[in-house]
Amino acid sequence: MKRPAPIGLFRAAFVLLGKDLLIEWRTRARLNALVFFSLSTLLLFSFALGPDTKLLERNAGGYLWLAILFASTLSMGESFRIEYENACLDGLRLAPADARAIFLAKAMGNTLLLVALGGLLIPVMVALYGVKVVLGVGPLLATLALGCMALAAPGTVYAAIASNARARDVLLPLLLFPLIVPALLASAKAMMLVLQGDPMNQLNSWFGLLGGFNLIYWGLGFALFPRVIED
Amino acid sequence: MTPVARNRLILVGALLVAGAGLAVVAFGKIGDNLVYYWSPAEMLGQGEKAYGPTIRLGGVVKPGSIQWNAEHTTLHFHVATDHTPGSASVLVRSTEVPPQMFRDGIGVVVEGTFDKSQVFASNRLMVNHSNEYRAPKPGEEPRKWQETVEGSTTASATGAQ
Amino acid sequence: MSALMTLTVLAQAAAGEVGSGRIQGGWGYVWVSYGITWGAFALYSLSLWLRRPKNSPAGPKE
Amino acid sequence: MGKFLRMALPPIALGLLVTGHYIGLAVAPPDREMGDVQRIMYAHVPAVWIALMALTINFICSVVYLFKPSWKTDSLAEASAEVGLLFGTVGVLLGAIWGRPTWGVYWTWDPRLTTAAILLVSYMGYMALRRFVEDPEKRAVWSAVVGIIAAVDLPIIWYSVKWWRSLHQVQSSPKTVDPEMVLPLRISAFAFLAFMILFILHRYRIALHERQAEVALPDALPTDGPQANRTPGVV
Repeated sequence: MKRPAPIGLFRAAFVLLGKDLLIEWRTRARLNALVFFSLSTLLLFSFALGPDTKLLERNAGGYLWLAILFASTLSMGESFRIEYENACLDGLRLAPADARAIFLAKAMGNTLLLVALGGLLIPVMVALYGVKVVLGVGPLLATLALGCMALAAPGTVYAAIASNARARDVLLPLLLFPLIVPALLASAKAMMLVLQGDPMNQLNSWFGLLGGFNLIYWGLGFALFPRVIED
Repeated sequence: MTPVARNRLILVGALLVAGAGLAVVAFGKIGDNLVYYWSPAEMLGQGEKAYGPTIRLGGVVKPGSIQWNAEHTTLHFHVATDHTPGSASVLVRSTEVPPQMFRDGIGVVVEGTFDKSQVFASNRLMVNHSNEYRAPKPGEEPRKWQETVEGSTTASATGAQ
Repeated sequence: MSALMTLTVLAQAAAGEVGSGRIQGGWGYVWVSYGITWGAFALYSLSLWLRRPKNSPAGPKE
Repeated sequence: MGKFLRMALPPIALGLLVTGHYIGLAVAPPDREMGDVQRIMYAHVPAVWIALMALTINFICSVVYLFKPSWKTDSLAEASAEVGLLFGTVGVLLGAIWGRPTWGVYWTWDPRLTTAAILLVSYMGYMALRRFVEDPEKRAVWSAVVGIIAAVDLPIIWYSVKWWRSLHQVQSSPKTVDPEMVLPLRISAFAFLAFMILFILHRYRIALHERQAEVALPDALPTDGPQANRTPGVV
C-alpha cells in the first residue's frame, strides 16, 4: 500500500475552505441568522440614540463595526461548534493535513463570511442612517476586507479555545474584545473617513495600522493554532 | 527537508511575519499622521476642511493671551504651535475649568470644534505636562503659586476655598 | 471600597468647582492614591493568606 | 533559599516601602508646577513598571511552557499574571487620580491610556480563561497561547508615548527629574519589586499546590474530598 503524499499547506487549506463554504452554502443558516442579528443591532442603535440623524450619520462607521463584531462572536463560535459535534475536528486532524491548514481555512472562511455580511449591511446602513459613501466603493471594500481579516484571525484562535471550554459564550467575547480594540478602532476610524471624507489625509495611515495588526494577528495565530487544537 | 525542519521553518516564518507587523505599527510613520491632537499650524493648514468635526488641538498657551471671566465662566486664550513668538495660533473659547497648572506658556490640549469665525470652541481642556520634575527654586512656594500667576484667577481661586 | 467612596466624594467636590475657579491639586489626591496602593497590597496579602495551601507538608505558615 | 526568601523578604519589602514612601511624602520637595500632587509619582510609576515586569515574566513562562511543558512554569505564569494585573490596576487608578489635578481630566483616550486599558482587560480575560477550563493540561496550553498574544500590547504600551503624539508625557529619565525626587522613586521601585517577588512566590505556591491536587492520581490522594472520584483525563 502506498502512503499518500502529504498535500501542501495551501492546497489543504483551500480544500478545507471549500468544504466549509459548501456546508455554508447548502444550509445558509449561519449567514441568514447573522444578517438578521446584525440588522437588528443596527436598528437598535438608532432606537437607543433617538431621532438624532446627525449623530447617527456621524457615528455610522463605528456602529457598523460594532454590529459586525457582535455578529462575528456568534459566527466564529459556530464555525468550531459544527466541528466539535460528532468529533469532526478529530477526523480533520487525522487526515494528512496540517493543523495550520485548518487555521488558514477557518480564518479565511470567517473573513469571507464577515465581508459578505458587511457588504449586505452597508446598503442598509446607507438607507437607514442616511450616510453617503464619500470616498467611493474601492476604499470602502478595502476597509471592510482589512477590518474583517483583523477580526477573523484572532477570533478563529480564540473561538477554537472558547468553544471547547465551559461558559464558552462568555469566554469568547471576554478574550476577543480587548485584543481587537486597536483593529476595531482603526477600522471604525477608516470607515468614518470613507463615509465622511478625509480632510487630513489619514486614511492610508489607518490602513497601515490595520495592515500591521493583520500581520501580527495572522502570524501569531498561524504559529500558535496547532497547539490550541492538539490533544 | 525533514518534516520537523520544515515545521520549524514555517514557525519561524510566521513569527517573522508577526514581528514585521509590530515593526509596521512601530516605525511605519503611522504616528506622524494618526495623532492624538493637531497643532494649530496643521489645523489652519487644512483650511475649510477643519470646520465642523470634533478635533483635539494641542500647543502651548500664548503668553499674555489668557482672559478669564469667572462670572461668566468663560476662558479665552490663544494656543500657539510652539514657543517662538511668530508661530501660528488659534483663539480658543473654553467652558471647562482649567486645572491648577494652567498658565502662560504651558502645553495644553483642547477638544472641540473649529468654525468660520476662527474661534475654537472647546468643552474639554487638558494640560500637557512635560516629563520634567523639579524642586522649587529658592524663594518659590509651590503651594501658593496661584497668587503669583494672574490677578483675575487668584481672586476666584482663593475665593473658592 | 472606602477608597472608592473617597474618590466619588473627590469627584463631586471637583464638579462643584465649575465656574468658581480652577481644579485644585492637593494632599487629598495624594492620600487617596497612597491609600489605594497600600490597601491593594494589604488586601492582596490577605487574599494570599486565605488561599494558602492547607494540608501541605511545608506547614500552614503565613 | 526559598525559606530564606519567605522569612526575610516581607520585612525587607515593608521596610523599603516605608522608607521610600516616607521620603517621598515628607522629605522630597514638591514639584515646582504641580505642588504636592506630584508625590503620586512615587506610587504610580513603580506600580506600572512592576506590572509590565510581572507580565513580561508571564510572557516568558508562556513561551517556555509551549516548548517544554511543566506545571511549575504554568503555575508561575498564573501567579505573574495575577500579580501583574494587581499592580497594573493600581497604576492605572493612580494615573487617573493624578490626571485630574494636572491634566484636568481623569481619563482621556490618548494612546498610552488606551493601550493601558487594553492591557487590563486582556489579562482579566486571561484570568477568566484559567478559571473556565477544567482540564489542567488544556488550560495550561491555552492560557500560554492567550498570554503570548496578549503580550503584544506590552511593547506598544511602553513605546506608545514615543511612537504617537500623546497627552501622557514620555518616560522621565534621571536627567529630567530632580535628584531629590529620584531617590524616593528608586527606593519605592525596589520596594514594589520586593512586593512583586513576595506576591508571586506565594501565589506560585498556591497555584502549584492546586496543580498537584488536580493532576494527582486518585489513589495517590488521601480519600477525602471530591478529587478521589474524579477520573483524570476526562474532559
